[in-house]
Amino acid sequence: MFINYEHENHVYNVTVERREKYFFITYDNTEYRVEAEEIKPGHLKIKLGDRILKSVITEGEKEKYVFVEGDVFYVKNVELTGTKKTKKEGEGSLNSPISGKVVKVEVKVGDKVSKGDVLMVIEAMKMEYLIRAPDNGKITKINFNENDQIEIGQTTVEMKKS
Amino acid sequence: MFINYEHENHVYNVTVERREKYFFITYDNTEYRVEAEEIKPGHLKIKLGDRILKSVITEGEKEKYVFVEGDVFYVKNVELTGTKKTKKEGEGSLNSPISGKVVKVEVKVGDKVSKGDVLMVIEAMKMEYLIRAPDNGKITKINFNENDQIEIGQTTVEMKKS
Amino acid sequence: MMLTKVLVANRGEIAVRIIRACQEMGINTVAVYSEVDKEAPHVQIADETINLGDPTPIASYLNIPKIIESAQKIGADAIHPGYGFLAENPDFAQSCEDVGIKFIGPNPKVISLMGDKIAAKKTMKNAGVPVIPGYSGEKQDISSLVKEGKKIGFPLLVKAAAGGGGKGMRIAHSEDILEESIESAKRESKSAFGNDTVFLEKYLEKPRHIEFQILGDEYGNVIHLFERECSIQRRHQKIIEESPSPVMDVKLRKKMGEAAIKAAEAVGYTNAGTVEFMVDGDLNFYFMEMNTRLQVEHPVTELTTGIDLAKWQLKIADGKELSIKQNQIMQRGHAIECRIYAEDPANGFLPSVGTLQKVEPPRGPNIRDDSGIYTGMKITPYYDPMLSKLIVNAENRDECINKIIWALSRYVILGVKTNISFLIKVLDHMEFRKGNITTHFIDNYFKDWISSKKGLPIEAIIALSVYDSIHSRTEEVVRYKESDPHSPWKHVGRWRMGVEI
Amino acid sequence: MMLTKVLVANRGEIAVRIIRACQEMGINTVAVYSEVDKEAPHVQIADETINLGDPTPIASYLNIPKIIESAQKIGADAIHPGYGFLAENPDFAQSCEDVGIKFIGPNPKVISLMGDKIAAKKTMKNAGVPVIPGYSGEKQDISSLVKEGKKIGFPLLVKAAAGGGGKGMRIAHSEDILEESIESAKRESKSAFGNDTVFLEKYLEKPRHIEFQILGDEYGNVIHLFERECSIQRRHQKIIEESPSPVMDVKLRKKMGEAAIKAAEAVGYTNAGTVEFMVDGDLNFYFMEMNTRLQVEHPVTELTTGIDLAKWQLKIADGKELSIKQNQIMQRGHAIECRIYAEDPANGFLPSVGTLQKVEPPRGPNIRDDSGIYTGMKITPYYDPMLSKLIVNAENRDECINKIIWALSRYVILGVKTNISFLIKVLDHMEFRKGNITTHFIDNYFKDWISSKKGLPIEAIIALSVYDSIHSRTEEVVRYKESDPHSPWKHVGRWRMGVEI
Repeated sequence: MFINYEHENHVYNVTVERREKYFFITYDNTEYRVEAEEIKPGHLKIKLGDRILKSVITEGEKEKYVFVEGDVFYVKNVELTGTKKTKKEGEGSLNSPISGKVVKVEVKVGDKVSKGDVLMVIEAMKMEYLIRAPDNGKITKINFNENDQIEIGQTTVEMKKS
Repeated sequence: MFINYEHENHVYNVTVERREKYFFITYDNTEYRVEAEEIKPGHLKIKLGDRILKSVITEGEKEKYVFVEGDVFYVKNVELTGTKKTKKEGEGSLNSPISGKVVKVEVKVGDKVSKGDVLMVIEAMKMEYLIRAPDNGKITKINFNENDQIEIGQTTVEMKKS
Repeated sequence: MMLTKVLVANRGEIAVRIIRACQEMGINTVAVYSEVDKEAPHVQIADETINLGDPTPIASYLNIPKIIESAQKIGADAIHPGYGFLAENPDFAQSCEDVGIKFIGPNPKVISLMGDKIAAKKTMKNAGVPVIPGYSGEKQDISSLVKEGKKIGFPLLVKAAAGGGGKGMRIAHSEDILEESIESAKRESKSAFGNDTVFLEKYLEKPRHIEFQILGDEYGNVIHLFERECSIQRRHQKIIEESPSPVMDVKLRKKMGEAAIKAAEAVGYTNAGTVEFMVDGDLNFYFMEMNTRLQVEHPVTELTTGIDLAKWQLKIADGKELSIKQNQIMQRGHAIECRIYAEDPANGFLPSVGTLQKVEPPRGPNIRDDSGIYTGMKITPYYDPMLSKLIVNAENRDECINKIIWALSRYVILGVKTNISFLIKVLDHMEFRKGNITTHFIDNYFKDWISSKKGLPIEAIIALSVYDSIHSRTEEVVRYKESDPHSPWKHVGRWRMGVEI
Repeated sequence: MMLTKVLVANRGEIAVRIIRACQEMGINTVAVYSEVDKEAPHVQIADETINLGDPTPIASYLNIPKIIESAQKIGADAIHPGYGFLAENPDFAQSCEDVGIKFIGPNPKVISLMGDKIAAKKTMKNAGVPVIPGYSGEKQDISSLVKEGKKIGFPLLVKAAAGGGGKGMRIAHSEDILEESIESAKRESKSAFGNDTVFLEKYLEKPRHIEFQILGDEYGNVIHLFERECSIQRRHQKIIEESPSPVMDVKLRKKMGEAAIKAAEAVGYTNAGTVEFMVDGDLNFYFMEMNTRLQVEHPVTELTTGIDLAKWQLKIADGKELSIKQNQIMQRGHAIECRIYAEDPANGFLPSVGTLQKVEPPRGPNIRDDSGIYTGMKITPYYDPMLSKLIVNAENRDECINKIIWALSRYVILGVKTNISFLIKVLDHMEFRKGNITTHFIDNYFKDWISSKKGLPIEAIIALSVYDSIHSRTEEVVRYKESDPHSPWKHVGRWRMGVEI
C-alpha cells in the first residue's frame, strides 16, 4: 500500500505492508518493521524495536488527527499525480500505486484472467509491486511494456469484466 | 402508549403520552406530568414538580437497566394478554393498546379509509384512545360494536391495504 | 532509577494502579493476562503484554514458573505482585530472587514468617508488641485452665482447639462461670470433634479492626503513615475503609504507631506493609497479623498523608533511601474508600457476572476512582468480583461521608448487579455516621438486609416510560380529550380533540 | 443550609465545578446558557437550565437584567458568578442585593473599591500593606524629581505619564544616571506625546507574581490559605500556576500571609478572594491588586491545603462561620495547574475553533481535570478558549513537574489545536525545573518559540501508516520478493513470492 501524507506543505511518501500484527513501513529509503495493534478504536500500540509508541488517530472531515507522545499533527492523505482517476478504485485497482518501472507484463490483449491473477509487475524504491486483476475478465488493452516508466495513478492495463 | 414492565415477578401497567418535552404517565390511577429530555444517549433528565430526577437507561439482550438515584433496576417490557400477535405491529396498529370499552366505531365494512383516519375509540382508565388506520385501504371486518368490552391486543377492525 | 522494566503479576485495578505509577516514573511495564482478560484495562495501558493462557488462576496469575519465565524472556528486572494472587507467596518471592529478578516487597523469609500466624504472634510478643492474651498450652485439666483463665482476665473466650463454626466455643464474662464454661466447651468439643482440648483467649468487646501502614527501606529506616479503620466488613471482607479512625486520639495514635514500627523492625521489614491490630471497646490494642504487601485500601492513606505508596514501593525496591522522616508526615482531612463489587445484594451477595452495558464513574475534585472496568467489558466468574474502588477525601468525616454517598449515587454501572445501594445504606446509617463501628457492624444492623423488595419505585417507572416513549418507533396512541374549546391541546400537532372526530 | 437553589451565572469548567459543589451539599442548581452552549457540560449536569439566547456574551452571560430576572423566576436564592463575565461587576452584585438574591462573593462596595486599581493601592498603603514605592506628584522640576527618585531607591523606573509602548521610559540603575535618565525621558515624552510629565516607580528586577488565597466570613474572621506562584504568563495571561512558590521560605510566607490578611481586613472582605503581590529578586513584596472572586487557579490551593474553596464560598454565603483557624491549615506537598487552551502555538497562539473529535483526559491518583469539554463538542469563537485545567499534586516539586508532564503527554484532544506541547516544553525547561521563574520567563526563553517546524516525525508517519493499513478496505498491494526458498513469506497467506508468478 502506497500512501502520501501531506503535513504543513510537505508530502511524505510512505509504503506500508501488513502481515497480521506486523507492519513494514518504508519511508525515505528506510524500512521500519513494527508490531502493532489497535487496542481500541483509534488507539494504536506500536512496538518499534524496544520502544513502545502509543498513538491515537481520528479522522476529521478532510484531515486525520494524529496524537503521538503528547504532540498532535494534522495530516491529509493526498494523491500526488495530476492523473484524474476515480478515487474509489484505490490501490489494488488497475492503476499503478507508485511511480516506477514496469519490470514484467504477465498478460496480452485478449487473455482471459481470473480475479487475483498478476497482470503486471512494477518496481520502485527497490521494491516490486504486483498489479492484480480486480475481477474475472478479459484484457482489452495494455498500456505499458516492460522497462517502461510508469507514474502513480496511471492505468496499467484495461480489462472487461466478465 | 401502553406498556407493561416486569420487575421481580410483578407487572406494572403504565400508559405514557408525549407532547414534545412533556410526558403524561399514568400508573396505578395516578397521572404524573413530567418534563423530560434525553441529554445524551440513555441519559434522562426528568423534572417532576420541583424534583429533578436523573436516570440512565441501557438495553441489554432481554432487559432494560434503569439507574435512578443510585439504585439500579432490571426490568423487562412484557405483553400481558395471551392473544398471539405479531410483536412488530406494536401500538398504533389495529390492535387495541389497552383493555377497555369501545365507545365509538367510526367506520363500517367497505369504507375506504386514509392513513391516519380514526377507526375506533376505546376508553380505559378514564382516558380515551384512538385507533387509526395505519395505511390507506378498505375496511373488511369490524370486530366490536359500541359499548363492547375489548381486551388488550385484540384486533379492532380489519382492513385491506390499497 | 535502576529499574527499567517491571512486570506486574496481577490484573484489575491494582495492575492499572501499578502500571501508571511505573510509567510516571519512566519505567517500562509488562502486563500479564489470561485469555479472558485480553482486552482488560491493564493490558491496554501496559507497554508490553504477555498472554498467560488459561483463565483459571492456577494456570495463569498463580502460575509461578510461567510468570518467572515470561519475566526473564521479556527482560523485566523486577516483578510487582500487587495484592492477592502471588503477593504473599514466599516461594514466588524466592523464585524471583533465584533468577535475579527483584521482587517488589519484603524478602521471602519475612513473607514466610508473617504467613505463619502463630509464629508471627510469637515474634511480636517477644518484641514487646501487644498480642491478644491467651493460653494454648498443654495443661488441659480444669483447675489449670481456670488458673490460666484468671490470669488472662474477663470476658474470656474459651474455644475448642479442633473447633469451628462456633462449636465448642464459650464466652465467660466473669470468674463465676469460668469453670462451667470450660467444662461445657470441653463436652461439646469432645462430642463434636472427638477432642476436648481448648484454648483460652481474651474476648474483645466492640472490636475494631485498625491497621497501620508501614514503609521500610533497605537501610533500616521504618516509618508509619498512620491508621486505617477497616471495621466495616461483610463476612470478613472489608467493604468500607477510612482514615483517620473515628475512635483514634493523639495518644493512642502515637502508641499504636510506635507498636507498628516496632513490629516492622522486629522482622527487618522492607517495602510497604501493614500491621493489623484489633482494638477493643476500652481502646486496648493487640497485634493480629502483618500483611506483607500493598493493601487494597492503600488509597485512604495516600489521600490523608499525600504520600504515594505505589511509587515508594518502586523507589525502595530500586534501592532508594526513605527521604521522609516520621515527623514530616502530616495526616490531614478525611478519606473513605468503598469497594464496589459485582454482587447481588438481593440474592445473598452472590457474585454477578455479565457484560457491563454502561460504566460512568463520578468525576470531580477529591474523587478518585481506582477501577479496572469499562463499558463493554465482560465480568467473568474467574476472579474476585471487585469492580472498582471509589475513594473520596474531604475536610472532615461528616463531609466525607456526604461526599462519598453523593458520588456513589452517581456511579453508573449497568449490566451486572453491584453492592452500591448497600454501601450507601451502610454509610448513611446513624451509627456509622456517629463513628460507632465495630467488626460486628454489618451483622448487627444489616444481617438480614435485602435490597428493596418494595418493588419498582415510581421514579424508575417514570424514567422507563419516558425512555420508551422517546425511543418508540411506532405511532403514538393519541389522547382523546373531552371537548373543551379552551383546551391547550386543540392546536397541538398530532393531538386531536374529540370534537374533531 | 439556608441556600436551597443556586443559579450559576457562568459556563465551562468553572460552572461545572460550582454545580458539583452545590449538588454535593444538597443545593439545587440552575445553569444558564447561550444558544451555542445548549449541550455544554454545565447544562447537562445542572438540575434546571435557562436558555439566555444569543451567544454574544453581552446578550447572554453578561446580560444582567436577563440573569436577575431568570433567577427570580426560577426561585434561586443565590447566584454564583464564577470568574470572568460578571464576577467582578459591582452593578451585578448590587442588582442581586436589590432583589434579595444572595450574591456569592464580597459586597458590591468592596468589589467596586478593588476594581479601582489606584484607589485600591491607596487603601492598602494606608492600611500598612506594602505597595510599590513611587512618585506621581505635581513637582516636575528635575531637582525635585531627583530628590524623590533618591528617596525611592534604585533601580528606578522613570515613565512618561502619557506614555505607552515603552516610549518615554527609562530604567535608572544608580544615582549617577538618574538626572540624565529623567531628562531624556522627559525629552522623549515631550516629542512623542507633547507632554513631559513623568512618574517614578521602583523598578522590580526578576519580578514574580505571587498571590495569597483569602477566605473571610461574615463575622470578621479572615484566614489565608498560603500562596500561589503565577509568574508563568504569556501576554499577561497565566498559563502555569503552582503552590508552594519555589522562592518562598517560612519567614517570607508568614510576612506575606499577614499582609494579605491585613489587606482583606482593611476592606472588610468577605468570601473567597485573592491578594496579588509582586515579589522582586530580593524578595521584597508589594501589593498589586485584589481579585474579588474565585480564581481560575484555585485548585492548586485546594490540593495543597485540603480545603474546598468552592464549598466554603457557599458556606460563607449561607452565613456559616469559618470553622478553620489559621494555625490549623496545613500546606502539604506540591501542586501544579496547567491551563489548556484551544489555540495554535504554530500560528501565533491564535484561538482554534472546531469540533472536538476526541477528548480523553489522563486519569489516575492525584490527577485532577477541571474541564468543560467532551468528545463531539463544538468549540466556538464566542468565549475564552480555555478547554480544561489539568492539576496534579505530588510529594514535592520535582515529582510534580514529572507527573504533570506525564499527564499532559497523555491528554488526548483532537479536533482543535491546543497549547499542550507548548506547556510541556515550558515545564521541561531547565530554568523552570530550577524554580528560576519570573513574569518575563516566557519572553526570555520562548519569545520566538514555534511549534516544531521540523515536520512530521517518523513516529507519526509510522502510526498513520499502521492506521491506514488496518483501516484500508482495498486489497493490499502485495510485495514481490526475490526468489528465496527460505523466505518466511513463502507460506504466508496473501503474501506471494516472485517464483509463484
